[in-house]
Amino acid sequence: MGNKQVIIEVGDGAAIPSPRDKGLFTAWRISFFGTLAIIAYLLLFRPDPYLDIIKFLPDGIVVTFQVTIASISLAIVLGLIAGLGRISRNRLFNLAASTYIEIVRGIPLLVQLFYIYFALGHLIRVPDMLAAIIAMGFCYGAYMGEVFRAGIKSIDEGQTEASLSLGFNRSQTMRYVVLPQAWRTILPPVGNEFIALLKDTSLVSILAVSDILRRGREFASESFQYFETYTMVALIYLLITLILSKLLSILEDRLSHYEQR
Amino acid sequence: MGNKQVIIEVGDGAAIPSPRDKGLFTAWRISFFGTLAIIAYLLLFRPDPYLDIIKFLPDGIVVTFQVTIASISLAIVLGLIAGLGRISRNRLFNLAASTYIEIVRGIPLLVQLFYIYFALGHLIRVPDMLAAIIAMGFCYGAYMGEVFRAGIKSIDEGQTEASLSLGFNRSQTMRYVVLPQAWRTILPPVGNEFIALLKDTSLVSILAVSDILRRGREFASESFQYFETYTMVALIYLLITLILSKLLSILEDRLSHYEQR
Amino acid sequence: DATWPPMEFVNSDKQIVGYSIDYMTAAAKAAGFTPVFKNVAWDGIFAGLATGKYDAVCSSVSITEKRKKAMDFSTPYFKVRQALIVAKDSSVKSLADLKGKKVGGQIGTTGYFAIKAADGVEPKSYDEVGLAMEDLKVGRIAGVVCDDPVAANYAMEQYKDSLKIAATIETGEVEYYGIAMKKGNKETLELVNKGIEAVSKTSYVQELQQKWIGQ
Amino acid sequence: MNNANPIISINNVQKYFGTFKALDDVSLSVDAGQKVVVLGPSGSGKSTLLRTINKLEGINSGSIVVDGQDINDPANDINRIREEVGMVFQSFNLFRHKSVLENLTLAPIKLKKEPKEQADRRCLELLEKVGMVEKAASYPVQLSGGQQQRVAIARALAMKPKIMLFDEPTSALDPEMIGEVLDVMVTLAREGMTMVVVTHEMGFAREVADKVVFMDEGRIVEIAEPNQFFDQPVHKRTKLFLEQIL
Amino acid sequence: MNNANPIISINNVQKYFGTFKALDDVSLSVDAGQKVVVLGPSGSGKSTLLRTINKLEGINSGSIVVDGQDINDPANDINRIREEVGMVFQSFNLFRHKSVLENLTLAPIKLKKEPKEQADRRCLELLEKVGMVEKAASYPVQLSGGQQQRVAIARALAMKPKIMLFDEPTSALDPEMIGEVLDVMVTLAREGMTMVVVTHEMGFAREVADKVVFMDEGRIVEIAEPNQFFDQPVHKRTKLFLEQIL
Ligand SMILES: Nc1ncnc2c1ncn2[C@@H]1O[C@H](COP(=O)(O)OP(=O)(O)OP(=O)(O)O)[C@@H](O)[C@H]1O
Ligand SMILES: Nc1ncnc2c1ncn2[C@@H]1O[C@H](COP(=O)(O)OP(=O)(O)OP(=O)(O)O)[C@@H](O)[C@H]1O
Ligand SMILES: [Mg+2]
Ligand SMILES: [Mg+2]
Repeated sequence: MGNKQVIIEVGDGAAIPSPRDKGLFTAWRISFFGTLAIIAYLLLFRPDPYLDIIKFLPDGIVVTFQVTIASISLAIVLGLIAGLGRISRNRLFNLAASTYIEIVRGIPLLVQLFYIYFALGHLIRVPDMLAAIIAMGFCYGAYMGEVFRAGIKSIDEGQTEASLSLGFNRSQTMRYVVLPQAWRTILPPVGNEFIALLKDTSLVSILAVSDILRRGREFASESFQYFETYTMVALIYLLITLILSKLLSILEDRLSHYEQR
Repeated sequence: MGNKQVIIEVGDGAAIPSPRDKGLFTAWRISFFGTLAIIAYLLLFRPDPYLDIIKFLPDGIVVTFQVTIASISLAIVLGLIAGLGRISRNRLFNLAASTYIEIVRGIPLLVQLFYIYFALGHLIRVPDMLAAIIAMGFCYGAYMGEVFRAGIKSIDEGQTEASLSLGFNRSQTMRYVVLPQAWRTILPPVGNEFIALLKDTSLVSILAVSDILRRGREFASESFQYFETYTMVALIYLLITLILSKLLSILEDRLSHYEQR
Repeated sequence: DATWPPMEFVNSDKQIVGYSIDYMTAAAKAAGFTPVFKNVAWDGIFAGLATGKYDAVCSSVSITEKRKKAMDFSTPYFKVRQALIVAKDSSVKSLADLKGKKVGGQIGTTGYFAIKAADGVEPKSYDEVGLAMEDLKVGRIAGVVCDDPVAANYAMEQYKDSLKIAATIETGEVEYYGIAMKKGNKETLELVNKGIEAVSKTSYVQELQQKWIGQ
Repeated sequence: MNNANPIISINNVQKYFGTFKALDDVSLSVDAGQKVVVLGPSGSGKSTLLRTINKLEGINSGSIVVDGQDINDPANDINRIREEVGMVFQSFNLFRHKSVLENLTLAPIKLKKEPKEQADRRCLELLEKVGMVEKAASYPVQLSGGQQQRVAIARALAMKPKIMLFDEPTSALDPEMIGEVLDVMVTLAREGMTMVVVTHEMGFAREVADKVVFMDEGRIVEIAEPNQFFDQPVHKRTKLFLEQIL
Repeated sequence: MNNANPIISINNVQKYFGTFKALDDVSLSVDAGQKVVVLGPSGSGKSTLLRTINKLEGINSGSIVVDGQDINDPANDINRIREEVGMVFQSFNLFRHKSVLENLTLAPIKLKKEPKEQADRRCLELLEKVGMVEKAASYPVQLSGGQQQRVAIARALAMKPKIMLFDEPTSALDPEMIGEVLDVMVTLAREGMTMVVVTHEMGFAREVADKVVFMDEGRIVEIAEPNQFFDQPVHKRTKLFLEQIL
């Protein structure tokens, strides 16, 4: 009996409820309806201060989504480049991509945020939010690079060989054969990274970008209702990530049906 | 040709250099020796302000490690319980564990830190560092739970059946047969989580715990040398995580040799 | 950094308001420019100034020798002292009574520097003064040092049941708030100084005192 | 059949996997010392039947009494019953993190509180018996399939069971290793162990079995002595099976 | 051998994988229209030889000239040469994200800039030829192995290659599907296509091959006409192989 090699890696995204889990009391349902119920209770029976708090937050939610979507777009572009670099036969490109990933993953996101935010300020004058987006995108690009690499690697070598033997060159092969197949494998972890990034955008609150958390902190610093404010902030985040993770799991389910055609 | 299901999950730890990568210019070496060289250069040729900065940081490094080690210990205990819960046949225990994981993973770590830190303060009086440790441990316990679950699941069902058929009950089976085998699978991702947690301890700086980042921020806020300070802080983190990830990869290599006996 | 009530903070309509804001607005009117207020985290507020993210910092910045080296200041517009806040039931009378205890302040403020300067007190820096007050209230720290109007706001209003001002701290010199500008930014400096000069001569200062500080 | 004092008595057992009926009204009794060989096509329920005997699978109706105890009665401690019933799996299932000797001694030491020295001594004798004593300090990965299976048999014997269940013990082995495992099983049979064996080794069945049980689609189709079973099978399904396999 | 104007000419090729010599001084020439069948035990280098012909594997020394062009000369565009050389794999390798028809038309449309309608029409004819026209809109996962392989052959033909390489095209198929694929290959051979085929189908070799190449341990041991090869093999190694396989 040979030695089995098992590799566990745990994603940073919200736990993705299995769509096959048909039980009435799934953890997702408990969490989701529990969250909804608590929010409803607080708003109905303790409108002061919770109604004030929740009125304070909406534009923070918008900012959070703006930063998330812009950052993930940048991260996907950088990630594709880094991922292609990591599997490239060009030694220099490969090393550059690997080093980028190694360095970015070796430094705490918060430190990188501070660094890019302030260092970037020395070089060019960019608005705060753009600086935050560049910083987040730069960091997540490295993680995304690993996702792309794994996705591309998951496509059977035979596909590449068949494509090459028809006369496609390597980049045409990547474009017409490998990437179109890889995206199905890549989509779920990209979705996970999206959720993880959404959560990590809470860090930009430290750079005074008015996201959900910043809004909450502003409210708390004026009203001194730290406990109540953070309760609401946590519930809002939880609600958003639960909804997103559900959407993601539905999407994955669709995809796997599509595969099984 | 059945449909192949490929799952990609990307860990949050630092990129682990492959021990099999024997080339002279690996990304790890470039990053590591590059980091060392830059630190040396800055200290030797620009002692003002870098020497002052680095003198300011050591007790922050100690705090970072203290928080990391204490948090990971707590996280391992919670993770073991959560992981066992997730595979338990006891429906209640299972749901409780799943819900804990779902909720913790759905809320940004920073928000949880704020929440646990301040909410806990309302209930019991615990020192700040302990509060930070509890918060970090509580959050990472959820991630660790998934690691334990995957590790336990990776052990062949036949091992359990053999153990049961000898007369061991389920918990003896877990203790004598499954867990001793699972730890080898679990160790690498736990190592990864350790590195990820070390990086995430930078968040506790926001709770006014004097870790590396906090020390750096204090220095910068007095000297106004933001750029220089964050450069040094980033380099120190990078150095630490690079060393840790190297140690981890050596450990993994040992383990796999051990497996192949 | 609008977390410094009553000087500057975000009200429930998400507006940045406070004494400094009103003062600056009036000064700007007098000098003929329109200020745009931007909320920036204190920790890094001077970095943003240095890199030109904004032209001036109007955020209860005390004028200190060290800061003067890094940036230019307008004429002072407000006189402050540092106040020590402690729990209501505490018998502490001065910072010296807090030897061996933790005392908190906002990172990079003169209050925090005062704590660091005090003998035998363990300084603890917070991102926002409000967080320090919270920790004081739950007993994680023994005192907080900050500007006296802010201290008054907390001890008299928000936490009047649990906190009190124990003492004002003599830091040796009188402390004044000034508007900070990037070094060498003469144009803005003159403009701001012109405005402050104009306002300081009017009774509007008393009005503001009444409106925001109540004394 | 002599049902005077059976050590295993299976009565009208039904077993479902979801809606799929894996065992359909199965009854069988085995006397102490008897050797029963279970035959049947793939998916006929042989493994399932064997696994219900030590409750690795529960049942939906009927009863199974082992050594006088109804194993599905919650009042009876299933773990103590399992100590009486050794089981050998197709895939060996040796504990990968333990040496060969430790594989044998683990259960006696932990469950029967047998002193370590005594357990070691006794288990070395068992290893001697299956011809594996030189490999006592080896780890499972270092052994061939045949060697692993012999250790697995010894491990089950270390708990001094009254009954041994074998689920296709030689199916995962290369042909040259099947003999060494069957030899051990024949020896064990000679010593009077009660054995229920699922196997495709017809030679073993003929040589060792007291009775042969033929299953198909979850039912027991035919129970007979080996000579009769192989030479004058009664049922059509049995004949078909024997034609295919021989 | 007639080497007057070979379309493939392999000269003294050496190929290493690390320190392992996979091809050892291999020389072979194939004339236009010839059908060459390559035989040999597992690991003898048959696939490697085939793959060097369209440079899916590079070589360490020697030369390979295909249709007048040295394929290892950087001055020659390997992608244009590959268009001339169709390849069929053991594992089919159809593009999983494309329908059957799209599998065929992708390369002509993208590489030869053939108008889509024309490509569709032409490729439907090819599908007709391999008996797969009703499945034009299906996806590879919906097809049996034999059907996939017939599509794979049609896909290679869609580029109008001068040479077709087959690497064990029937080895991954269930027995009942082997025939349908071999039929297509025989038809293709009848039409005069130049073919190099690695296969274990001796019937096909006898029926279709102009010459049979026997390889062992990276070397070409014997080249002969099929009748002579099968009935009067010269080399000891060849005889041994034929004994084992027939
Ligand atoms: N855990 C399970 N869940 C669902 N179905 C099962 C399970 N175990 C067995 N089955 C089904 O029950 C039937 C009987 O299985 P069993 O393993 O007992 O057959 P068997 O006679 O041992 O076959 P084989 O010779 O292949 O081992 C099969 O159809 C099988 O698919
Ligand atoms: N990519 C590779 N790296 C290293 N060794 C290889 C590689 N490809 C093939 N080999 C080795 O080269 C030798 C020849 O392999 P090849 O696939 O050409 O054999 P074959 O004759 O096609 O065998 P089979 O009938 O099993 O397909 C084998 O020993 C094989 O292990
Ligand atoms: Mg079975
Ligand atoms: Mg081959």
